[in-house]
Amino acid sequence: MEKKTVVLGVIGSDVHAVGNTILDYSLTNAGFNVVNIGVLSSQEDFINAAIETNADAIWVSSLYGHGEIDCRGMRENCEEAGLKDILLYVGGNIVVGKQDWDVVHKTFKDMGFDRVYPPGTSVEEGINDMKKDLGIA
Amino acid sequence: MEKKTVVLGVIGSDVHAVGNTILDYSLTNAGFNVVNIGVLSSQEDFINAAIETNADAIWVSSLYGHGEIDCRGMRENCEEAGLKDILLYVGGNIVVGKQDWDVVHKTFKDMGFDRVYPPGTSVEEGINDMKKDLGIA
Amino acid sequence: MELKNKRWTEEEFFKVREEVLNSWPTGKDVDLQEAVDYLKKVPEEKNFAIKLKKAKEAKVTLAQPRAGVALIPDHIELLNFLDKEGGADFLPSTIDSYTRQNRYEECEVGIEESEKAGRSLLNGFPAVNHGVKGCREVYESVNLPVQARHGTPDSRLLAEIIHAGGWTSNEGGGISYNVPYAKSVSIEKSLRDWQYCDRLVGFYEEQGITINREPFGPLTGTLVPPSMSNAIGIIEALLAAEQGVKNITVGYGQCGNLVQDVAAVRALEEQTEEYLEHYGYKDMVITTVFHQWMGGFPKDEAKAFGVISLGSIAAGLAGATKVIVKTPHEAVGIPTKEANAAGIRATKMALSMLGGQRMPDAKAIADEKAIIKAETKCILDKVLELGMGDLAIGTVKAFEQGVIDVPFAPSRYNAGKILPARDNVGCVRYLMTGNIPFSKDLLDFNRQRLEERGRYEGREVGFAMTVDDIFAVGKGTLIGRPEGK
Amino acid sequence: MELKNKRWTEEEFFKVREEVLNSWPTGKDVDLQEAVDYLKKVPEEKNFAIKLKKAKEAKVTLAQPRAGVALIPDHIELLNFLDKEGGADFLPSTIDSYTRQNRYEECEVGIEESEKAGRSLLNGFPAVNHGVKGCREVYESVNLPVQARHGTPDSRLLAEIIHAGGWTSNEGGGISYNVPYAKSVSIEKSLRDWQYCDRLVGFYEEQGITINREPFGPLTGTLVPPSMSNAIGIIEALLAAEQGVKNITVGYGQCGNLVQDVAAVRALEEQTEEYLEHYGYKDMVITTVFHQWMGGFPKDEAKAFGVISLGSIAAGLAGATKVIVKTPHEAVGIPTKEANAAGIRATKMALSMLGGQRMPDAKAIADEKAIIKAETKCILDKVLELGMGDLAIGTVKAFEQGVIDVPFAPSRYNAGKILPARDNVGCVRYLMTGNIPFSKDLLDFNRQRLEERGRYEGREVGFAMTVDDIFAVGKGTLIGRPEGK
Ligand code: B12
Ligand code: B12
Repeated sequence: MEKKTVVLGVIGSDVHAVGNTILDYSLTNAGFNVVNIGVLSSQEDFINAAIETNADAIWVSSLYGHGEIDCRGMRENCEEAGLKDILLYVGGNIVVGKQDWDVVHKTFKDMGFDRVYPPGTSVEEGINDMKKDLGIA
Repeated sequence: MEKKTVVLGVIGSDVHAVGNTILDYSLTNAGFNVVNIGVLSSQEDFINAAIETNADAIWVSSLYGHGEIDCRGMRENCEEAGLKDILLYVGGNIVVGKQDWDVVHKTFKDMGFDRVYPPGTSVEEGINDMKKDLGIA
Repeated sequence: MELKNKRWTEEEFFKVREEVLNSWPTGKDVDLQEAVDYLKKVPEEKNFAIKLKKAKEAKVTLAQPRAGVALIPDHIELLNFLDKEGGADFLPSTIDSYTRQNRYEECEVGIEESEKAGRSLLNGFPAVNHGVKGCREVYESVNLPVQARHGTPDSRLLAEIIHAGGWTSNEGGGISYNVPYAKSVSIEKSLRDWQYCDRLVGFYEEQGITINREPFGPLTGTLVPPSMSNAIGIIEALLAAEQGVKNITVGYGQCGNLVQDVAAVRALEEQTEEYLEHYGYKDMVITTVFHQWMGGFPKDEAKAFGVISLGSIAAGLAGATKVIVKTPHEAVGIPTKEANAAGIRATKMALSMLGGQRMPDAKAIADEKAIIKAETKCILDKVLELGMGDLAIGTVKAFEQGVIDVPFAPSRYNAGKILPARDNVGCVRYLMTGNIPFSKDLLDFNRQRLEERGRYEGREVGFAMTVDDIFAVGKGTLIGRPEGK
Repeated sequence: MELKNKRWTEEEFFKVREEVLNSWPTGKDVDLQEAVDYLKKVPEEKNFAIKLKKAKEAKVTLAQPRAGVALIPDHIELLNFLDKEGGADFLPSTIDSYTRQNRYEECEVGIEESEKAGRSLLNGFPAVNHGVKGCREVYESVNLPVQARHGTPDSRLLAEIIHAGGWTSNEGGGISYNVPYAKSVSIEKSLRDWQYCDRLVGFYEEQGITINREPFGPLTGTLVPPSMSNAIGIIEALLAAEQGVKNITVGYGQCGNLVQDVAAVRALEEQTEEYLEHYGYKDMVITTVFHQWMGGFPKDEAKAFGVISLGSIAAGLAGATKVIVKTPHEAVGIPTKEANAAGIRATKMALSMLGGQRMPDAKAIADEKAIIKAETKCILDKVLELGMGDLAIGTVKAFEQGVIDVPFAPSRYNAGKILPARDNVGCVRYLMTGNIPFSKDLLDFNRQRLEERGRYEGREVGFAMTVDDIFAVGKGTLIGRPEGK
């Protein structure tokens, strides 16, 4: 079976690099082709990388609290750029502060993210979900 | 002016002696005649001491959590023994656990205590109240 | 029967035993032979004594909460919560205050009222009233070793019931569960009653069942100078060993100065082992327990967490085998199970982040340890002299003469002549020395240290310091300074 | 203008300054002479630099939270809450992440949206957008000294605005606010931009106004070996001193092993003073700041309190002048003001119960301090060699060659060749040594320590250890051991 490709990065003015390093390491170990665009990445950076590498999924990390602003319109922008139905995941500390998770989850679902993860999610959980969603579980 | 007399003690099977030592010291310093019956004192002990010394007030301490059981009927027992309208104060950690103070306060008021104090009340507060209640403020 | 530090004969023991078991209906259900069989089936990981021994070997510090409620199902739920949600290593069963005074009728009332009210009106688990069956139900429903923690001058029936109930540790001792917990029980009586409890454990040891005993180190929890509590702990360990106890955990209540705390725990462990060895007690397993701050707590829960964590760290740095955990509700009332579990989690986090580190060797620690050992030795020497070699008799006389003297104790058998206060760095020292048999050097040392504080604070050394120190931690500092200092 | 470690001339400074002030409309409101007059009226107790100096003299450890929200009134409320309900000794104003990247347009959006939403959508206070007037409003509405805390590679406009706004301290530096906080800003540029910030402070010093500067010690907050962060702190202190800064607080992020933490803070303070002295900088006031654990936190609040308290105690025992406080919400998100205040209260309780105690002198501390100093010296010697005596030039080259190398830094100007891991007692050591210019002895020492751990855990020394260590504290332990170890 062909390796699936995941674009990985940290969105917005966010510089939290540690989780990104770990995700890269773990996704690679799990057999994915990882395109890591690193920290301080714009929606455009994600989308361009996904187009260039014909990616199957985009993993957006947002740690620093501005996730809500930074992720807005990402699904629409993907569609516009021709990335039809690409898997969009988001995780980290995606909003400012300790908020009701159900509300946060819904907000990001409504934005068009396929999976939305709370703080401290283990990498394995995301990987298992993605295997399911890509039909390779 | 004549010295007012306070009977002081810790009710029930309660052995917490430190607060009692401090109350004795502070009430004495504040000019009261203190009759300290100490820890492990029954309602009877309090009442007998009050009768013998013709006391103006009784300060009941309860720290260990059984205050609700130990104090029950104390007002009636005072009245029966002829201690009409003696000032009855209670303080310490008078119920089991961290409970809603309004409810606790009401319970002890309903039992006939004139003043009911929450954990960590300063001695000064009790003394000031008593001076007021005895009209010597 | 005359009090002596001598192992009871079978005859003596069984004669008293009959009386004990007849003192309340549930006593009749204790069948010693059946209990031995039952206890033989306790697996190693649920035996308190064995788990402590292993912890000592592995050089880890384990955590134990305090907890107890009136009714069996609630008590079981509480204990399992503290295991699962708190991560407790040992389970307690804190016994209610009526049981501690042997007022079992009042326990019945408490149990009934608790059933009616749907919440515990007792401040602990009335183990005697629940009997062997109730205690076994508790033991069988949990996954960790269980200990009775109380404050009972006459704990003979309680000891019979809990051990037969599968609880493999009992806290207390003839001094430590009398003087802080009773007003009018003679030392002679409580020593004798605790010889009974120890003899019972000795009996089990002879049947191949090891049970832990733990003298209550903190006493009144209020500014007890380390040498005083250490001397008492060593006496209780020696008395227990004489009755055949093999597995003993000596205890210490945090005073607050880290150097003093570490030195005190080390002195306690070393001197206990030295004295046991000197008196020829063999195959003893001595462990230590460190009690997080036992005096008045701050009401604020965040501050309480600070106090709890500092205590955990002191315990870890001292290398104590076990730490007894306080909760963020301490100043207010018996904690909810959630608050209790939170206290354990904060404790275990601090300990595991400390990762087994000990306080590095330092001259300051060695010096303080030398002082504590010297003071302790003065007390013990005098006790033995008074008893003309007999420790039990000596202890009774030592109390009469104020040679042993516990500050703020309610007991009328305690002289109450000594007063403690903190020195300028927060170590607890002897302010009024009463009849403490210290060498002149040691008396001078204590005085000098307090005078240093007096100079710094610009006031006389005296009782006002003690009063300020009593309130200090509750108000957020270690030392009770006058305002502006 | 060429980068050199040399005090900027007036001409150089004012030329750049014009450009800086024109980069965003609020820049125009900064009037340097008026600002000097304004700052002259700051009372001593609201001057950051003076309060730090006094704390050092009094040998106390003061506490400072992090906090910042988008809107002025909310920010003021927050700060006053942390003062009154938390007991903070210093106030922060954490700057939002758009400002840090000089993206002031996005800040405008964030401010507007926050106004609409009724809650802060920015992760900090956008000081540039609020301008001198906004900053003064904050300063005038609080009772404590205020500092800007951020992570801005180019903080020139921010520095102009906050100092003119009455804030008497600025955190950051050309390395410490670049490498952990940026991807593509060259070291050369950030060093130069921070020379500007330092020169500005130097200018104020010349007018008789003392302002504190604080290099950001923890860097990426993730297993940074002490000698690496100490070397960077010392470089930034020297660069600042050259520009005329007099009051500097060098910082360190808790690694977790108490001996290493205490040794690191002491080494940092001593070596900073030694180097400043050696290069002839006079009348310097050097203080230290200890950051409570900067890596991933446990989600559970009780455990977080354990981590917070351990950090406070380490800070106190090390004798740091200031401690930066985490909160029980750390793992989840920016804390509520209540959670923030709770973190401060736990911190201050632990500190005040420690009562000014220091870690007693011990060989273990001295040994670790010697190692840290030797490693630090190797790095600094090489930096100076590369710069042929010029520290700024040397620093740029040192990054190019991986002589200075910060683990997990996002910057592409950072070699990223070194990897840290904990040794068997939890000290952070160099696992992959990249191009670090250590003597063979020091390289061997690091290797041996890690191999000791490898043997204990029965696995190869390698990146798996680093990964496990990154998760360890979040999961409740210091060292990331394989299961069952
Ligand atoms: C020290 C202590 C002990 C020592 C007591 C030594 C002794 N003989 O004195 C020891 C270790 C022996 C002990 C034992 C027990 N304790 Co205790 N103990 C404490 C502790 C930590 C401090 C008490 C103290 O000395 N405070 C300092 C003095 C100066 O303050 P104070 O006692 O509160 O008194 C002041 C005020 O309350 C007020 N006040 C008191 N009475 C009155 C009356 C009036 C009219 C007024 C105006 C004011 C007033 O003024 C006093 C002087 O300032 C408290 C918790 C806390 N406060 O932090 C628990 C606490 C009181 N203990 C408690 C319990 C449950 C016990 C035990 C049952 C169980 C156990 N833990 O082993 C046993 C009880 C034994 C018995 N039969 O009574 C609980 C009570 C729970 C509840 N009410 O829900 C507490 C609250 C701890 C807890 N949260 O669980 N304890
Ligand atoms: C280390 C750290 C820093 C370091 C970062 C160094 C670096 N360059 O990497 C420094 C000190 C520089 C820093 C700076 C800041 N930080 Co910071 N930081 C942290 C901290 C303590 C740990 C982060 C970390 O490394 N964790 C370890 C890694 C392995 O875990 P992780 O990052 O969470 O990633 C894992 C999971 O989240 C998950 N995951 C992540 N993304 C995704 C995506 C998918 C699809 C899936 C399935 C899973 C997944 O898998 C990852 C690997 O296991 C966290 C709090 C915490 N977690 O305890 C705060 C935290 C993230 N920081 C925070 C903030 C606010 C900041 C600052 C704005 C302010 C400040 N404190 O100075 C700046 C931001 C600068 C910027 N422009 O981004 C906030 C964010 C608040 C919020 N969201 O409400 C936090 C939560 C702290 C807090 N409670 O206030 N920080």
